[in-house]
Amino acid sequence: MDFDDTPDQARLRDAVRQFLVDHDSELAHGDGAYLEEPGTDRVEGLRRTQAILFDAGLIGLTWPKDYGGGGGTNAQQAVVNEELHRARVAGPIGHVGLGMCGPTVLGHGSEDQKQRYIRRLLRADDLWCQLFSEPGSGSDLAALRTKAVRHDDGWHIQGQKVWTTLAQHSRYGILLARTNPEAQKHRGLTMFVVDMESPGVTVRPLRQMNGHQSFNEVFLDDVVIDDSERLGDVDDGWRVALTTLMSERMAVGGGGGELGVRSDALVAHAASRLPQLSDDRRRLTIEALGRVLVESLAARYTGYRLQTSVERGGRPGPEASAGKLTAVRVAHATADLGQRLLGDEAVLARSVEGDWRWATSQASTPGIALAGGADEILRNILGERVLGLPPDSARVAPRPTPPSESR
Amino acid sequence: MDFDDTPDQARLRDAVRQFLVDHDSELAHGDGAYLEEPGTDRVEGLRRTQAILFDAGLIGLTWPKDYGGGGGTNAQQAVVNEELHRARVAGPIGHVGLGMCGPTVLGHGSEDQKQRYIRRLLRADDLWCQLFSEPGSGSDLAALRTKAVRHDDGWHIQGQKVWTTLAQHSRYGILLARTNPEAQKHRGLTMFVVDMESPGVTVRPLRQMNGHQSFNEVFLDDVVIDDSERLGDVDDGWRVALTTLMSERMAVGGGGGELGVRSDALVAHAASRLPQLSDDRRRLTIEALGRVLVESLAARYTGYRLQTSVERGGRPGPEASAGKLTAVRVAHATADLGQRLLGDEAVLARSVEGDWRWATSQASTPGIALAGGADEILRNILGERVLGLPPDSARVAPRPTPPSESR
Amino acid sequence: MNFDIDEEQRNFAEHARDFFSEQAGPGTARRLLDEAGDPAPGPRVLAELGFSSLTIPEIAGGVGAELLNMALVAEQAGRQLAGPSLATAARVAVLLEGDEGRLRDVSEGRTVIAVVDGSPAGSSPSMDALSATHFLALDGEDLLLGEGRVSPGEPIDATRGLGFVELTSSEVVCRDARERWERARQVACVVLAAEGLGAADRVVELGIEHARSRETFGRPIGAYQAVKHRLVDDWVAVNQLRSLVWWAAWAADHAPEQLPLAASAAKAYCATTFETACETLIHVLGGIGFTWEHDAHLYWRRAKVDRLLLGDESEHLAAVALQSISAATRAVSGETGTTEVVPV
Amino acid sequence: MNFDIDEEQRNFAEHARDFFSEQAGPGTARRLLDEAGDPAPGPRVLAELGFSSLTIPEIAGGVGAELLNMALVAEQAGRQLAGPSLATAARVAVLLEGDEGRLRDVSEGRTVIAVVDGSPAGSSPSMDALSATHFLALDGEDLLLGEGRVSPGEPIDATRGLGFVELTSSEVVCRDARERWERARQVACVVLAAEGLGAADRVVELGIEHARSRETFGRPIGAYQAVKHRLVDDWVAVNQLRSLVWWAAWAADHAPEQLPLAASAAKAYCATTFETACETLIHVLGGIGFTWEHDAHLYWRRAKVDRLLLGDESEHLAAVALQSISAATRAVSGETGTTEVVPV
Repeated sequence: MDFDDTPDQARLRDAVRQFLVDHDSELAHGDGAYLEEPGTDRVEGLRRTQAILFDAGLIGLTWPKDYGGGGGTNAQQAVVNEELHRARVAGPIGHVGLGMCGPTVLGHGSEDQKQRYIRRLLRADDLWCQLFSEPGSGSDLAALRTKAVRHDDGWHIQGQKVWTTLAQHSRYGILLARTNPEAQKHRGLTMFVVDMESPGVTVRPLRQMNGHQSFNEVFLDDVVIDDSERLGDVDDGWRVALTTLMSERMAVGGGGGELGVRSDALVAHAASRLPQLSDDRRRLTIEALGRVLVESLAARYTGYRLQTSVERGGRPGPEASAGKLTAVRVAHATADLGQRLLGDEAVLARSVEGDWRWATSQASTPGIALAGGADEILRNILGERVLGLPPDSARVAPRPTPPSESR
Repeated sequence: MDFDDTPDQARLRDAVRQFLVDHDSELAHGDGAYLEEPGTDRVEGLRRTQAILFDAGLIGLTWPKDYGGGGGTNAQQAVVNEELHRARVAGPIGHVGLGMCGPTVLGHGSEDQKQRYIRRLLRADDLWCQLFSEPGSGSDLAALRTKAVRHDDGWHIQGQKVWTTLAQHSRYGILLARTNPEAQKHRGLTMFVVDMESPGVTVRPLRQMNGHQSFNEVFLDDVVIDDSERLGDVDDGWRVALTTLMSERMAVGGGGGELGVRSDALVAHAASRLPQLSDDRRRLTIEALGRVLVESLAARYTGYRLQTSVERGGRPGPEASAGKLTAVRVAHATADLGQRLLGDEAVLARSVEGDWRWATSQASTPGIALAGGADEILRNILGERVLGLPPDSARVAPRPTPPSESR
Repeated sequence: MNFDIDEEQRNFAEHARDFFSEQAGPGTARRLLDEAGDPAPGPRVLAELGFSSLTIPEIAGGVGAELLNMALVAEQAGRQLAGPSLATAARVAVLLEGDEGRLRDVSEGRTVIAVVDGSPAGSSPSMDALSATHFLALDGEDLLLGEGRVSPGEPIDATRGLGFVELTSSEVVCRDARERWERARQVACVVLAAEGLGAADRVVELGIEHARSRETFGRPIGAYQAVKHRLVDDWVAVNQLRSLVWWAAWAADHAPEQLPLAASAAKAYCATTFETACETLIHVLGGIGFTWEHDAHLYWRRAKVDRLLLGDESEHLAAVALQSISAATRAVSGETGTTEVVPV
Repeated sequence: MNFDIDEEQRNFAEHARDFFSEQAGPGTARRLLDEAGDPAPGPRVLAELGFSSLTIPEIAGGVGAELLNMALVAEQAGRQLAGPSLATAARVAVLLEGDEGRLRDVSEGRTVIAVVDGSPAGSSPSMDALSATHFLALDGEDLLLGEGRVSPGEPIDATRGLGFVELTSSEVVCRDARERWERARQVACVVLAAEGLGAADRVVELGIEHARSRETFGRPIGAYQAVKHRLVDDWVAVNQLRSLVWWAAWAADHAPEQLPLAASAAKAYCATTFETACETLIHVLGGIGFTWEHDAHLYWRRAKVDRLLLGDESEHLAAVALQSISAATRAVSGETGTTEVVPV
């Protein structure tokens, strides 16, 4: 066990830290993941930030050199991430591409696709989105109904997706569609890369309860995709999607990363507010703060253990889902405590001093909670795959019990 | 809406209060339901207490006069109960008879059975138990396997019951047994009164985690029951059992009664302990105390509403199950807070001053939680019967999903 | 004991229910987040119909009803996120007790009064300030009435009309008003809890409807225990909240010595019950529950704000604990004779 | 960063696991509730095998291992409700640091030392007091060692050897010992949390086994979300507790400035995790889980006691909060230069 830097890592850390100091004014900053001030649009600034970091070799450090990555180790990326965190650099705008689409293309795409897409994805030259959920299939993803039918000129896509993060800014998306309606539901799906500028693609942003418009409806009306943009084999899309979902699991909370407002921002906020509280309130607040921090530490160090295991060549298994359960709970508690610390002004969306972070985070947490699977889905995965408990739906036929007679 | 006594009720209250003052030294007292000091056997004292109260007309007030009851109103019984509570009189030892067996005999027994049993049951001359649960059927009561086979000399019973409260002190029990193994599981059951002194009945007390022995295993080895001791029709025992379960629901928490240590005992305990705590601890304790009391009040006043509706001729429906969910949670929180208030001595089962109530209640709550249905069963009942949500087990055939492929 | 509302009260609540479903609704709450304006049905309409003067004596132009009736109306108002809050109306009625002239102005809708929390020279965010013409405030022990300058904050729930108030003119309408001020606040807590009750009840109803119809993995989601049991817990809590609200409202008129305990119990229990119900609803709805167009977040916004107004859960939990202890101590020392003040 | 134990540590833990499953177990915990005696495997055996002297330097007859190794053994001891607690051993090793003679007596089993919490003239219930021959206590700033009179209390968990201690003879073994005393307590917290980790892990395992096999309504109960999800939450918590325990144990040797935070985090998180896991187990087991003969209540008893020993959850939550705030404040004022003390 060793948390210290190797000499190489220490050199890297120094270099990164210096770079971030030198370029501080060019970079976007923030107090947490997916945390944007209501009514502002930082997309361009965030793209620029990602490009600067990529050009400096701080994004895609572990990705293959052939496609623009750094060919480095997870340990190096971890050092870089720590420094980005310390410098309060905003999370990458291209998080869907980095966390889900990129790994899927790398894992299942052709050499040509990798050459064309990965480098621009890393640099946020192209943003990517993930066209999975549909109005009728959220948790039960494999029940999706968007159809892909093969014609001479390629696959014709017809259907509708929803809750598609970043779709309105994305150049590409990975699209899961049904290619064989006769097959058992997991067996008739195929994955594609879709150009979001293709004819027939309509993106309609959805306004969310936090006022943001990061989710979209995407209508696909006879969109044509060349067969060369298929990812993986025909009707083998579920296996491809599992790569995406596994990566998503690691990206959203799995590696110990925080969702919502950062805990160090909460500590700083508490430090400034506590002296103004009555003795009674101070004591109650300290207990609440301790509780958030302990759970946050528990998730963080568990993420470190997972990182170590991934670094050793392990793949993030279903147990990575655990991190998200905790991270969402911590994000919720952090926002709640931060807001309550505003005292009388906690009934407003922005304090007199202009602090909007906690109210926004409160209204954003339910959306974060959906990404990568609702709590129930994650608990089922853990219960069935890790703990070995029997499946939830009665795959074992139950003895029939008429409702009127059950106890 | 009116919480005040009518003139008649006020007279009754005065009379009861005076009686309880006059007879205080003859009665057993206690700080809560099912809360007995370990190692002491107060059964005889408790039986005497119940007999004294019965003789004074304070037990069975609402039961039919023909069988020894008072023929009075629920409102009168409520006044009496309030005064018994105020005077810290211990709950009746015959609570299983009063709460479950008696109403079942009244509802389904023959005139002869009612004449023979009810008065002695009310007076605790006979204690009663409820022979329902079996090692293989707890929540799924209707899956029970104890058999009753009809012969010339009566029904021959073969089987085993478990978790039978009071069995070792009981003269009679109501017994649910399978009379038709071919029928659908709820349709082949019959209810009987069994004399616990019959040949073939063996009672083996189980030691519980709280050190008490109030639960028992009961072995029934070719026990013969005369057909005249049947309650209700052959194979109609499930309907009879529903009377018992409904009554149990009302008896255990449904009417707003407390389980575990009484909240007024907690308040008194807190009042004496708070001044010794540091400021920090005092504030945390006050919040915890407030939380217990609010939930306790919520359950109590909901019980009052239920009592009003029962008094108007309504029957306690499935919503009475809600009271138990809350009452168990309150009992748990009460015991926990009471114990923590002991400070350094909270790691012991008895404080230096001899206070054993909280530790005992902590170790008793899991048992109380089982009576009348585990939380999941109660929530299913409420969800399906009151909220109209679909049944839990997949009575609707699910689309099959191979476990290895589900998300 | 008869712990139920009577037939007349039931009919009255039914009428209120019809009125508020026609005249108010979450749609207004949504619109007010984008554009300024009064909540629906607004102060004039509430005055015209006599809802805001329910607890003002007939002699002062009011209805002269008990607080329980006000609570029944407030429950229905809460279901539709109506505003201004009847809690403000009930609070004003207590604060101006005996002042027939001013109460008549209120009853007849000539003045719309809000109550200023915090200092009259620069208040905390105060309910219904945005639609008020006059303000009541406590200055030391004096009750002031006057006009004021109101600056709105950026709202979480725009139907609460929260604003920072600075009194620009005032006169003393009552001296030694502390006890009355406290009682008015307790009464307001009861009515606010009644509004929360109605809102939470509606929220649970929406969740149940969705859980019955929405399917996943071939079954309605309400068949899954994780969904079913959360909805059940919320339903149980709402049902229990109703008991506390009714008790507290009854106590205000018939057992004033129980009011402080009952009001705090209702307000504290409402804070968690309403907020939890909203979080369950949004969770159970999945993606659709996170959209601006769904009503879920409007109830959620109300819950996030109401839980803090007129004292948060911690304040009221402490009040319940300390009042219970002090009643127990008085009972032991024999101060209260044979009647317990606090039924704990 | 490499946040995992190595092969050697894994083997070592495996051996400890075998040893404790043979030499200890819940049966002893049950028996001790009815008759007085030492917990298994008892102080002599732990000394003989070097488990209690793991963190004592070799020069003083100990093993000279890191606290992480002690935590790995403690986890296995916890699984079997072994006693006396290795937390006491680790605490003694810190308190007697540098005192080779006395440490050698401990290493070689000649003396069995417990640590007295509270006043040496009449202590709070102190761990492992019943099997000790000598006692360490803090008197003002002085560290005392001596013999004592022990009165046992009525135990909830009889394996903790809790007793009230009154020192009958003593000598000062260290002056200005406050800092050392605090550090020893933090180290003990880590080891106690490690024991809780092992116990909780076993408890979740028992729950899973039962949920897989016990059927109701025609399905294993583990198929029902109400059961499955509770077990999952407990499993997640145990897994996260392991991370905190390992971090804290590592910090004790390699990043002492992080020890106070890490120790408190581990202890606080353990309190709830272990207790909740036990309550889930008893609940999931139904009637059988309420019986004296089932092991569930023995783990539950341990959890009810351990959560309060060496500071309860509130104490450690406050420590985490206040240390984090003070580190943040120091960081802002630039006191710590480039290295943050507290990784929050």
